[in-house]
Parts: sequence; C-alpha cells; structure tokens
Amino acid sequence: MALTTNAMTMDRPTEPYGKVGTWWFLSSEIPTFGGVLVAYIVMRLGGTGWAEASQHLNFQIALVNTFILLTSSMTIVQAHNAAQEQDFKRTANYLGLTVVLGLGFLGMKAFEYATEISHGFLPSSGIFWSFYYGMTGLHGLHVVAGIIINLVLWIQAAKGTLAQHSHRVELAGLYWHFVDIVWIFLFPLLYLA
Amino acid sequence: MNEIATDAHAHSDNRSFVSRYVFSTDHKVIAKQYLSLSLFWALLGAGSAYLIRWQIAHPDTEAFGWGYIDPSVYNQLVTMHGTIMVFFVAMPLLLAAFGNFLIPLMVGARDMAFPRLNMLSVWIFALASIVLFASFFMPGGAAAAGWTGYPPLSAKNEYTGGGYGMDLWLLALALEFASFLLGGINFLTTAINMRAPGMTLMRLPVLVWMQLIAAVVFMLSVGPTIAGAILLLLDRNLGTTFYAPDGGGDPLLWQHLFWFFGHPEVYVILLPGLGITLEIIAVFARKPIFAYRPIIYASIIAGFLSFIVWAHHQYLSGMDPRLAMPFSVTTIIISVPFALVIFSIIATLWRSSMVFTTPMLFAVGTLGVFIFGGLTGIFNGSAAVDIYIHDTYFVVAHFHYTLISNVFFAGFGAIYFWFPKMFGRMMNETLGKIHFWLTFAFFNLIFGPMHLVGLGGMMRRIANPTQYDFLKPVEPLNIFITLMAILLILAQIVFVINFFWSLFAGKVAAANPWQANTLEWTTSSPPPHENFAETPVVYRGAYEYSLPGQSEDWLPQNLDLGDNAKAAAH
Amino acid sequence: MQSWFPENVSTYGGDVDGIFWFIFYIVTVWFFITEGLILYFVFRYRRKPGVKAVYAAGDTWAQLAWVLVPMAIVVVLDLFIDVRSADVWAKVKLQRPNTDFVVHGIGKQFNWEFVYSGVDGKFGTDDDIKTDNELHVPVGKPIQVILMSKDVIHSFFLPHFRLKQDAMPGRNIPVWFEATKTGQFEIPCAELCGFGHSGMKGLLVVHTPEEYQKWYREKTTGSGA
Amino acid sequence: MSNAQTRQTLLIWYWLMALVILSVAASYVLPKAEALMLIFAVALIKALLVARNYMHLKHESALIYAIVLVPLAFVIVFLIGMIPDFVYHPTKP
Repeated sequence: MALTTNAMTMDRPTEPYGKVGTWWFLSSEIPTFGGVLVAYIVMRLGGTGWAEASQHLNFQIALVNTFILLTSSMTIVQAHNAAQEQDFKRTANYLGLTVVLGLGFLGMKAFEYATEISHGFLPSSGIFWSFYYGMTGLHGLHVVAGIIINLVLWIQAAKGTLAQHSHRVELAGLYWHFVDIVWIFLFPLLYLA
Repeated sequence: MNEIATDAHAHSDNRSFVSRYVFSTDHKVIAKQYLSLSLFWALLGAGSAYLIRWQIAHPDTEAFGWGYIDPSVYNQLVTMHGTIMVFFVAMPLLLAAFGNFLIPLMVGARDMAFPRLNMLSVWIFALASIVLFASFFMPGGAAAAGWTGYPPLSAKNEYTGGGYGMDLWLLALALEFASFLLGGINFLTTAINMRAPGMTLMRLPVLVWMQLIAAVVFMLSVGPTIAGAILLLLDRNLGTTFYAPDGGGDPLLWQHLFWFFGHPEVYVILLPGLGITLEIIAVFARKPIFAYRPIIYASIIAGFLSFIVWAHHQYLSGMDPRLAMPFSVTTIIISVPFALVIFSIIATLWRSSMVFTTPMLFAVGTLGVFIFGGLTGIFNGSAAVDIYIHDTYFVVAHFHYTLISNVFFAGFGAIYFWFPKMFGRMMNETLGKIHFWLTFAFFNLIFGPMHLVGLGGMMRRIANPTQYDFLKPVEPLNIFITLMAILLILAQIVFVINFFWSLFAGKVAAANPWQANTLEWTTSSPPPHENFAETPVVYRGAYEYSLPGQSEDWLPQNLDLGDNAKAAAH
Repeated sequence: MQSWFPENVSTYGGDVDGIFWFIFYIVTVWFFITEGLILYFVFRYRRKPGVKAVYAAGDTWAQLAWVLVPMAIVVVLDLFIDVRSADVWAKVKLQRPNTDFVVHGIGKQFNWEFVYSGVDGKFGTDDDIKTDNELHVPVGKPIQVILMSKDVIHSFFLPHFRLKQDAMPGRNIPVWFEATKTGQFEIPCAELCGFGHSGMKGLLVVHTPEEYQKWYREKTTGSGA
Repeated sequence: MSNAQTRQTLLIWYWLMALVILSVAASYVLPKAEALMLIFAVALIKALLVARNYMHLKHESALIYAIVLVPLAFVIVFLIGMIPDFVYHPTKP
C-alpha cells in the first residue's frame, strides 16, 4: 500500500498505447520521405535542367490537389471532433467525405500521370521525371493506405461499431495529416521551384 | 478485457492448436517463431560460408558435397551470406526473438502493447524469408551484387547476369524492414508504457534498455534505405535513372541512402548483444552491474553517434575526400562510449564471485572477442589506414569479430541462459561447455589469421586469390582458415544435438534456475499464456546481487522487504 | 609482422604503414590491459565457499573514476589518432602535387584501360595512346591517374603503393602516386564488379625514366604508323 | 465546446487555404529567389499549422515531441552530409 507513491508511477507516460505507437511509426516515416526529399534537393541543387523539366508539369491539377488534401485533413479532424462527442453519424459523414476527397486526389493524380505520359514524359525520361514519379508514387501509395484505413473506420462508424474504439479515428487522422504534410512539401518542391 | 484475461487464467487455455502455435499473438510463441526462422537461416548462412571458404582455399575445384562453384554463383553466395547473416539471422535472433520474449517479461507486462501487430510482424518476416528463399531458384540465380547491393552493378541485369533474384532480394529486404519496424513500434511502446508498477526507467534491466535503443536506432535510420530500395526497384523495372549516371542520376546516392542505415544497423545488432552479455555476467558474477546508469547513457550517446558516422564506409567511394576527416573523427570517437561499457563490464568482474556455467562462458567469450573486434575497428575508422585495408579481408575479419561476437557468442549465451524459461527444460551443461570451447577456439583460429590475410592485401569477394602474385604469401593461411571454418561449422552439431535433446529430455527447469533477479524469473518456466498470475510490483533495480546485510546473494526485483530494507536497497 | 604487408614502393606508402603501426601499438597495449584484466579476474574471482562478491555498483564518483579515467585516456588517444591520420589522408588524397604526367584509368567489365594523352598533351584526340591492363610509368615522378568507369563501380588498388580508390561511373576521380622503385606490380580491382571481378587484373610497370621514354616513343610511333 | 472546436478546426483550414494561395501568388509576382524563399517558408508554416493543431502536437508531452524532432534532426544531418557530394562535385565532368 505504502508503495503507491509518486516514485512508483513517476516516469510512466500516460498516453494511450495506440497514440504512442502511431507516433513511433510516423517517426520512422520521417526519414523515409526525408531521405528521398534530401536526395532530390541536393541533386537538384547540383544538377542542371531540372527547372525546365518541371515547367512541363501541370501546375493547376497539383494546386487543386493541394486544396483537396488540405481540406481532407480538415474533414478528418472534424470526424475526430465528432467521435469525441460520440456523434457517430457525423463521424461517419466526415470520414466518408475524407475518403471521397482522398479518392479525388488519386483520381486527379491519375489524370495528371496520364497527361504527362501522353506527352511523352515517362519515368525513364530523365532524373527529374524519375524523382517526380518516384516521390509522388511513394506518396500516392501512402494515400492509398490512408484511404483504406479511413474506409474501414467509415464502415465501422456507419455500422455503429466504432464506439468501443473511437480513438482510432485520431490515429488514422495522425497518419492522414502526415501524408498531407508530405504533400505540403512535395507541392512547392516539384511544381513551384 | 480484463475479465477475459483472468478467465483464461482460471480455466485451462482453450485456444485451438493453430491460434496457439501458428497464428499466435502470444509474444513468447512469436519469439520462438523468430528463433526457429533465424536458426533455419543460420544453417543456410553457414552452408554459404563453407562454399565461399572452399572456393577461396581451393579455387575452381569441386567443393565436397556441392561441386564446382561458378564465379557468378560465388558472387551470389557472397551476397546471400551477408544478407542472410545480418538481416535474417542476427536481427531476428538478437532483436526479434529475445526482444519479443524478454521485453514483456522483464518489464512485467502480460504481452506486447500490440499483440496482433506483433503477429503481423512475424508473418511479414516469414513472407520476407519465403521471398528471399525463392530468389535462389530464379533464372540467373539469387542477387549477386554484394550484400550492400551497390548500383550500377545491382541496377542492371546485364552487369551481373542475374535476373529476378535481385528484385526479390530488394523486396525481401523491404519486407524484412517493414516487419522490424512493426516490431520496433511494439518494443518501444511496450517498454515505455507498459512497465509494471515500480518499474521506473532506471530500474529496467539493461537488456531492455539496449533493445529500446536498438529499436529507436533502427526505426530512425531504416527509412532512407527502404526508400533507396524502392528507387532501385524503379530503376530496375521502370527505367528511372536515380542511380544511372547517363540519365542524370548518381550511384553514390545509393551508398549514402544505404549506409545511413547500414552503419546504425551495426549498433542495432551490437547493443542487444551487449545487453545480453551484461545480463548474464551480472547473474553469474553475483554482483551488480558496475555503472548501470553511465552504461545506459553511453549506449544512448553511441546510438546518436551512429547516425553521424555512415560515410566511413565510403572513404574511397569517390565521395568528397574532405568529408573523410569529420567522419573519421566521429567514427573513432564512437569508441569512447563503448570503451565505457567495456570497462564497466570488466569492473563488474572485479571482486565478483563467478560461476562458469555455459551462458557465463559465452558471455565472457563475447566480451573477450568483442574487445578484439572493437580495437581493430580503430584501424578501419582511420581514413588513412583505410586507404590500404578498405575492401580487404582485414575489414571482413574486423566485422566478423564484432558481429559474430554478438550473434554467435551473445546469441548462444542467450539461448543457453533463457532456454529454461523458453522451453521449461535445462540445456546440458557438459555439451554446452564443449560447444563453447570448440566455438571459441575455431572462431579465433579463423578470424585472427584473417586479419593477416587482409594485411597481405587480399580483396574481399574475390573468387580466386591464386590469380595474384602478391597474394601468394597468404595462400597457406587461406587453406588453414578454410579448414578451421569447416571445423567451426561441424562444432555447431554439438549445439544442435544439445538443443533438440534438451527440448525433449532435458532436466525440468525450476522457475528461477540461475537465482536471477529480473522479473522473467519470478514466473513459472515456461511462463503461462499471460506471463504473470498477477502483475508484479517492483521495489528495486535489477542487479541487487550480494547486497550487504542480506543472507542470500540475490534479491528479486519484486520481493517486498518492508520499509527499512527498501531504504537500504535504493 | 611487417612482412605481411606487400613491399612498399611509393613515397607515401611509409606514412600509411606508419599510421597503421602507430594505431597497432596503441591498441595492442589496450588489448593486453583489458584481456589481461579479464583473464586475471576470471581466475582470481571464481566462486569460493563463504566469499561473497563485493557490492560495488559504481554509483559514487570514487568508484566511477575507475572507468572514467581510462575512458578519458581513450578520448585523448582517439584524438591523437585522428590528427595523425588526417595528415596522412590529406597527403594521399587531398594534396595532389602538380604534375604533367596525367593518365586516364578507365575501368570496365573486366579490365583496366589506360589512356595517355599522346604528343599533343590533350585527351580525346587521335594521337591518344591506349593500353589494355598495362600502366607504364617512370620511377620518381608524381603520376596522376584520373579514374573513370564505363559500367559499374571498380576500385583501383595498388597494394604495393598503399593506394586504393573507387572508379565511379559518372565521376572523374583523380589519384596520385610516386614510385620509388622500378618493377612490375599488380593492379587488382577491389570492388565487386561482376562475375569476372576476381580476374580483373592490370599490371603497373615502373620504368627508369630512360626506359619509359623508350617505351613511350615506341608507342607513339607505333600508333602513328 | 464542440462548436469552439469546430470553429478552431475551420479557422486553421481557412489559414491553410489562404497560405496556398499566397505561395502560388508569390510564384507569379515575386522574383524567383524571393518567391522560393517565401514559398518554402509558407510550406513550413503550413506543416506547423497541421502538426500543431490537427495533430494536436501543441497538447502533447515531451516524449511525443522527441519522437518527432529527433528523426527530423537526423534528416538534417543527412542533408548536411550529402551536400559536399552532390551540390559541389569537382569530380563530375
């Protein structure tokens, strides 16, 4: 009994496991994208012809995609807000909206790839295009994974089974925001610079 | 949730065979799955080592039990030997098997934080194993670009003569890394958030700390290599030019992406090995680990430093030569925290009361061998000496001394030490001691002379040293080393016999056969499904051996002595 | 033990060997101190009936000094090694002497191709001299080799000169050496470059200046004819 | 309270949208170098907004901060180590 002093529990963090685990996962994702971004930056700074190649990208599509992804970040926060209030109907709606926005992003991206390929810009067309397809492809895979997660949660919310583990919305949100942040840097690096 | 858990305890375990042994979420079963996979791979790794050594000693003759070794097959063997030993033996054995088994037991948790994630990670690893195994049978054979897979050699099939073997190799690595990422998340969350009451960070067994640091180092370093592997796959299959200089890429990019992880990886393997050594030495020296806190701080510092030394693998790669100096300084400075750890272990032995059981022999063996490996590392770290010894057998001998000390010696020590806890039976001591002395002798007879071969200038990965006049003086050594290597492999038969015999017929183990303090020994051998009948409460650090004023020379972490004694044992 | 190295025939080879031996003596002392202590403790402090181990957890500065002081010595020696090896590294890799003797060394699967600029002193012209796997140089003159690669990474290794440098496709990497002795020396490849890696062997022929001039004239007239 | 949260979420969203427009406008109006500086500063601000508000970093403990900041520090170390080889490369023809 006398042992339940401060010293006994002192340095055990109070965060839920899931949240800490998700953050650890993101911490390993940071160097993954960081490594490629760093490679892109240094090779672009030391290379030639990158800016000209980037002129061929469709800047409008990317701009719309930026708006889409930022908005989807907002909607998943709203889903989390709703889940905290145990309003699972609203949670489902916002999650559904997030999924739709994510699919919209992928659709636009697919259209963008198609136009570029039809103009003859393939992954093999040079180092800029290698990085363009490599980085957006890697990011796109993360978007796909995020959509699947959000979709599962949406189904659970719609079926009403989300109530026991509503914190999962927050975890999915953390991942989704991370994917969003990656895009926040990819957009200027590829399209604006 | 709690109700279900206590229910499972009250009644007999009624899970089906499949959910108990195959798709199990129990960290102990998962640990055994990792253990068996890594031992399986160790067989293949040893087989490849035998063929490599045969070819070096008797080039272009028929290897006993195999036949003629084609030069391209030789390159595949070299590549797969490195890949298997580092990624499919050392990591699953030291990290996954013992980390999984011991972290929850040592911190007093019922299981990992995310048991299903844990199961996923072992099955991803199994998938990686299948992919890597399948790569042997691809047309053109397995990957043949060295375990470092430097492009352009690895980027185009026409350079190696290989085919899908290389793609599968990359895929297997990516899957393996994904598996260990999930494992790492589990380790970290479990050890930080699921500690039993009273188990403060500074009361954690040092092995848990080492596993934690290793997991952090792994998770924060592996990303660039995963990305690099994906880029290499794209280069190979979609025609991108990340590593192709004629398309604006740069082969050096891969080396940076790879070694940014590749060097920390060394510490990922090394730290758990040191942790195991420390655990075993404390128990059998009957003495607290000398300088517990400084050891942990030093290991954390070493973990950090390991991120800023990666380019020492690239001194001669065409990297900017000015970079070699700062990286040489950081590389040699990393010896400082390890010096502290080593000195502390030696200080632990001072005025101790040592019992030389098999695990203790292996632990002291690790220490002795690792010191040698650490000291030869200074030569490699010095950029100037590296000009001559880079890519020679001196380097090969060095990293076998550091890594094998941790995989072979610490790994075997851990198996002998925790075997009773894992399987409920003791291993045979006589066979164990024979195994140790044979292993220790042959190991040193292989890799000691190998340094001299390296000083003679013999390059790594050459299939036929007899083609070179300047290597004539080392030929007798090569033949001797090969003979010793074969004997070392044969000596492991003693272990295999001991392992399987003990598994079924060994002496039944008590809960705490070694009279050790840490929490895993407070539960039965083997522990029940949820580890502890009730959550243990921790009153002290893990190494209160030979505490003055106690009648016993050990004091379990969870033993309540009452208030007065608590003040004494801080 | 000196005999384990191949004979040194370059101007800076002695420095590389010197730093090796410098480190060798330091680590040998450490080796005997640490392993000796372990051996001594192993025999001295075995379990004896009635003798308990000493409870020393290293939690006071007085105790910690036993590991901190040796550690401080390690730091000092490390820095010492760093400084000395930086000097040698700079001598071999950074401070390349000016020389008019420049050769291109081009690695390809699986041999070395060496290109001399010929009479006009320019590379890429018709009078370039190309040799396969043979590098001819005069003794006592700084030689600069610019390493290139046509396919994969190779490594230009001169064991007798204590020189090694990777040839990286897409980069032209200069290295230098100066022979102190005439003779024939092997040029192995030290970086895995494919199934023929082991047989990728060139020959470095160090001539006296007169012999070299003779060889060079034969080559120039030979290529002109 | 729920309204306050929603309002806050939307407010951040407005800011994000505005910042995107700002950086796009900058790329048209400003000279190249200044535009790039502004664009990357804005990207950083956007990332911070998302991380601090949407990912609740501003309410998190030191542990979570460490989990995020340490890998970022290593990425910067990686960048520094790569610059001499790829940005200044005297060995490239």
